Amino acid sequence: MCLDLQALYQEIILDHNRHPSNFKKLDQANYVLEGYNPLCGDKIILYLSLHNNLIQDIGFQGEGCAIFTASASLMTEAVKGKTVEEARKIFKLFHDGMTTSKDNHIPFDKLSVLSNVKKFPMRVKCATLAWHVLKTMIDPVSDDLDK
Amino acid sequence: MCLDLQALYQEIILDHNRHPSNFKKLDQANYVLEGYNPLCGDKIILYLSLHNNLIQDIGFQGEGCAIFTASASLMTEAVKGKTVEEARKIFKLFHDGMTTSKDNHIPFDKLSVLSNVKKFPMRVKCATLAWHVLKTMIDPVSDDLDK
Amino acid sequence: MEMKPNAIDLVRDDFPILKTSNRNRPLVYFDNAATTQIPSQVIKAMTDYYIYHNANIHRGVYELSERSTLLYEGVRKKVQNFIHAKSDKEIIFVRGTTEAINLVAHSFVRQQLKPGDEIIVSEMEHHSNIVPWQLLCQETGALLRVIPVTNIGELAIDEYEKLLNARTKFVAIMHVSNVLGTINPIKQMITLAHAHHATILIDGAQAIAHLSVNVQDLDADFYVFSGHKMYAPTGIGVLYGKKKCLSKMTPYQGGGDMIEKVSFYALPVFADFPAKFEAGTPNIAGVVGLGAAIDYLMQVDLSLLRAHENKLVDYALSRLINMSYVRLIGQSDTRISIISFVVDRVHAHDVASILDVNGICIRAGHHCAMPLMERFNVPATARVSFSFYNTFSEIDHFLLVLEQIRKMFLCV
Amino acid sequence: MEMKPNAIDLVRDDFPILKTSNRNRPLVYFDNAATTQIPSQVIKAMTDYYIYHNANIHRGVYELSERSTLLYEGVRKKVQNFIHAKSDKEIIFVRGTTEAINLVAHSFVRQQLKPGDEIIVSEMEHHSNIVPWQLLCQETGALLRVIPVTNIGELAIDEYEKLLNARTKFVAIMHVSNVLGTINPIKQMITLAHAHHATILIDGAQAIAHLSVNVQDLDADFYVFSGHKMYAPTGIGVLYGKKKCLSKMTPYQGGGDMIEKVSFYALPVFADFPAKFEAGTPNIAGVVGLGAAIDYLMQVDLSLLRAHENKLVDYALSRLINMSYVRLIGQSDTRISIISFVVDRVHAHDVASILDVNGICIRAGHHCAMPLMERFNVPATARVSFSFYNTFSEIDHFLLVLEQIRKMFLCV
Ligand SMILES: Cc1ncc(COP(=O)(O)O)c(C=O)c1O
Ligand SMILES: Cc1ncc(COP(=O)(O)O)c(C=O)c1O
Repeated sequence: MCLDLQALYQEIILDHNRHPSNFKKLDQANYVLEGYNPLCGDKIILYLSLHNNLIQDIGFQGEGCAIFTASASLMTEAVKGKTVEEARKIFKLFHDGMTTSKDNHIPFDKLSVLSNVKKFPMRVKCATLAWHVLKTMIDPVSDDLDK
Repeated sequence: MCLDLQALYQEIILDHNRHPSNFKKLDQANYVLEGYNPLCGDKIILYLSLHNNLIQDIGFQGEGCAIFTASASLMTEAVKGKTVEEARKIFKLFHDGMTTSKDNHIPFDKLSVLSNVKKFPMRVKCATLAWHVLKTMIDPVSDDLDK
Repeated sequence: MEMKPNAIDLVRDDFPILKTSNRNRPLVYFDNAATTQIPSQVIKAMTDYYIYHNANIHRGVYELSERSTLLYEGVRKKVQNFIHAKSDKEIIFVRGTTEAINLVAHSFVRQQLKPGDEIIVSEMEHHSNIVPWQLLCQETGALLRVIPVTNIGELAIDEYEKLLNARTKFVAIMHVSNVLGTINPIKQMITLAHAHHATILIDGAQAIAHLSVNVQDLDADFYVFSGHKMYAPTGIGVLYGKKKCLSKMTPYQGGGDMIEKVSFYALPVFADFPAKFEAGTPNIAGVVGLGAAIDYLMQVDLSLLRAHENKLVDYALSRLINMSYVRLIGQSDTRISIISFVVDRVHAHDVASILDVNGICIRAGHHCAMPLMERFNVPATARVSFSFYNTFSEIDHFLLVLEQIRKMFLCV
Repeated sequence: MEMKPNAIDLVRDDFPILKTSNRNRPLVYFDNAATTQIPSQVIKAMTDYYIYHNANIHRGVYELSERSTLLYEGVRKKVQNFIHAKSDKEIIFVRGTTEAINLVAHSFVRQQLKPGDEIIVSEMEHHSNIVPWQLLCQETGALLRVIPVTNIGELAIDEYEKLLNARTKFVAIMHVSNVLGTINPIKQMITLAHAHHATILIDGAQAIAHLSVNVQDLDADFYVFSGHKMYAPTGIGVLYGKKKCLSKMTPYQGGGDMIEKVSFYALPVFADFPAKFEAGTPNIAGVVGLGAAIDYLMQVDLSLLRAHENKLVDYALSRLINMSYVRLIGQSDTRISIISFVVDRVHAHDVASILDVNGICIRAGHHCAMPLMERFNVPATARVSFSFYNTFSEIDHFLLVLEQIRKMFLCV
């Protein structure tokens, strides 16, 4: 298997695609948001059980490509049990890692596998969809145009 | 003066431009038609005094470029006193001479000077405007599309 | 008739991009339904235009502008001959299929619609042949009626017949599906529309490069297509309309060249078609490129090349049908060289990305045909679409990678 | 600052067409206001695009399409920087100025107009900035108000102030006149429009190649121009709109790429701008060419070249003013390198044809500004318009032929 391909579809991504973590509807969720990527047709519903600034539980449902599913799965693992501030920091690390043109990895253990997606710019949205839904849930207001 | 230029603005054309024949309003005209070339802004009103199939008198007014004015002037000279059938024939000789790609001249004495306009396709409409107005007056119906 | 291998090699030599690479692998271009590649003859025609003839058209009296105008208007004649229109005045240059359909919606259909009138489209249409009609229906109170698609991906013609009625004002149907590859029976559909006094537009975007089109024989009222799907550049397309339809149409965009007279004291006087619908400076080099593409297609042995395309698609289908993890979307026998499929448990985008890394360009997604995706209950499909410059060995390479994908996702 | 002769020679070398001929005489191209010529850098960028990167944009996941998409979207950033817009999302690619104005008329102004509302244009506008507003007024019952032009060819700003009132919904004004060369005081005019809560569009077709444009500094709501008047190809242009204006706009053409979701059971969900206004496959190579033209203009010494343009026009004016048989139409001092004139007793088309035979390309006619022709009571004018690649000796040649024309028509 060629190198680029190995980089994109690492075992960890294929694993999370086959058996995503926290792939469930959270009945006790107090925050629910849908996200959609019209390019791929990726769809997600993200559930948060958020109390006292703490992400006590998280779950997602949806369908999409392996990059999307693995990224959503990894994201839920990364923020579960974290405070909103911590989740914000993780989002920022992930976001910066995905958007800087430098080859640097996302400095957060398993998440680093996602930084390979950068070599495939048309797939970056697959990797970031779940994250942007999370971000909107914890930071509702942002002006896209002025970024 | 270069050859092409001599061909286009022959003395006879400059003459007719300066002193066009039949440049007058015909008060006794029984046919009057306006023509307009939006490309150049050339405008003409053509007057015919047409009785018993005979073009007894003809006149024109208008403004436009030298090619237009000379052509209108030469046209009035060519058809004045002619029957409608004869005018039709003259129109056809002129029209064929102006539209065939061959280098042949219009076989009708003075009119032949106009065949040089063919080398300047964007000016052909200047030379033909007055003629098309005449044609419409003597042959009102024609389907442009199927030509 | 056997395909001599060197005929295709010769054709491939005309397309410089086929010698380049994709992700550092030799390029295998299987996305011809999205856009076709450009032969050097067409590139040269456009470069020559910029180097020797570039000038604005129609209004200059000098030779340069005259040459530019004659080139531009000459292509109108070429298009006329290519689709067998009655007159070159029936050929209107637009940006592409999308603009052509919007133009007809705005300038022909809009003025005729009353609340309750009906427009018929099909479930397999491209968004560009759905959204303009939805917007128009919303504005006028007309209704959109939809011809369903059968399980094998054909139009249900009996349902079409039932939909046609006295309220049907317009029918808009694709000649060939960009997802299923199906060739629709448009001649029959045109006859049926006319029997109900409805006007009909054919979206020829996917047909124009693969089938011979004779608009007079078809009796199509409107026939539209894009240059970039027939070896010409993007940014240029054609709206063919019957004279009797064009002469009923209100202007589209207002501006230079579509006008005879402008004054603040009177309404504008419009030019006759085609100029009436070509406001402003058009894409002149694009038109020149379209003309060169037509010249190119006239100069190659098109029936040989089309036979080759058919063999490619037959071969690919015969192999795909035997792969248990591949499901074909669209199994009509009357088809062109487009194949849509889904791979068991693998999303189309992952399929496309893995092919991509192997140099193979295919399209994955909804192909601007979301209602059709709904119909087949898939979020997306993978699609390969062949041109005459594709080869059997490219298909073999593609099939090999498909097998790799199966292994990666299912059995690792 | 003296112009070193070789700076211009170097620039001329970039434009291959300048070495060709017109009617077998060396080409003297003085019709730059109609369309500018294309430097080889721009031609090469487009050829490279066809040879190395040609693919449809936005929807392919493979590398070729990714390259094509990045090129295309990269030009949006280049345009943003070139006109100093706040965001690249405010840049919409269209066919040209004409389409941009029609788009704004259809998608922004139309929905706001009630009978009795007013739109202000000027007497010097190009047809493309008149006809769309006339059509809109006819449809909605709004009224078109017209700023008059003074005898020297400037806008009567005091009259503009009087025209502005609470019913004024929209103002559409050209930055620079394509006939008179006059630079209008648009910054002041924008301020005045805003003081009356009117939105304003600036037609920058003739300004973009000759003046530095800063849309934020101007505070323009819309600013529109064509690529082919700034050394890029035809078929591509720009609509700049402020975010707050664009976000109020209804869709223009319906089709692929401008849509998020299509279903027969719900209304379409539109994409955000700019995609919302770019339905269908755009003119990709045209966009690439526009980007290359901007690169070109950034790379040359533009202030030197613009100073040269100004010297050319000053020189030509100083000579023409002394020719008794020449009447200048437009004598403003704030102007760019466009000069319109009429020759006593010689029709503009004859002037142009005789120049043509001598290799010199000028425009003659109404220049798509019939109301302005009426204003100055001329059927047509002759117009020369210079680019930085023109030379003093070309102007001398032109003046010599003018003298010949006088002899031919008046004294032979
Ligand atoms: C001032 C002005 N506005 C609009 C236009 C129309 O531009 P285009 O034909 O590129 O749409 C022109 C070009 O002739 C112009 O000079
Ligand atoms: C069937 C069909 N119709 C319309 C279109 C739209 O064509 P364009 O994007 O060139 O306007 C396409 C191209 O994707 C198509 O395949």
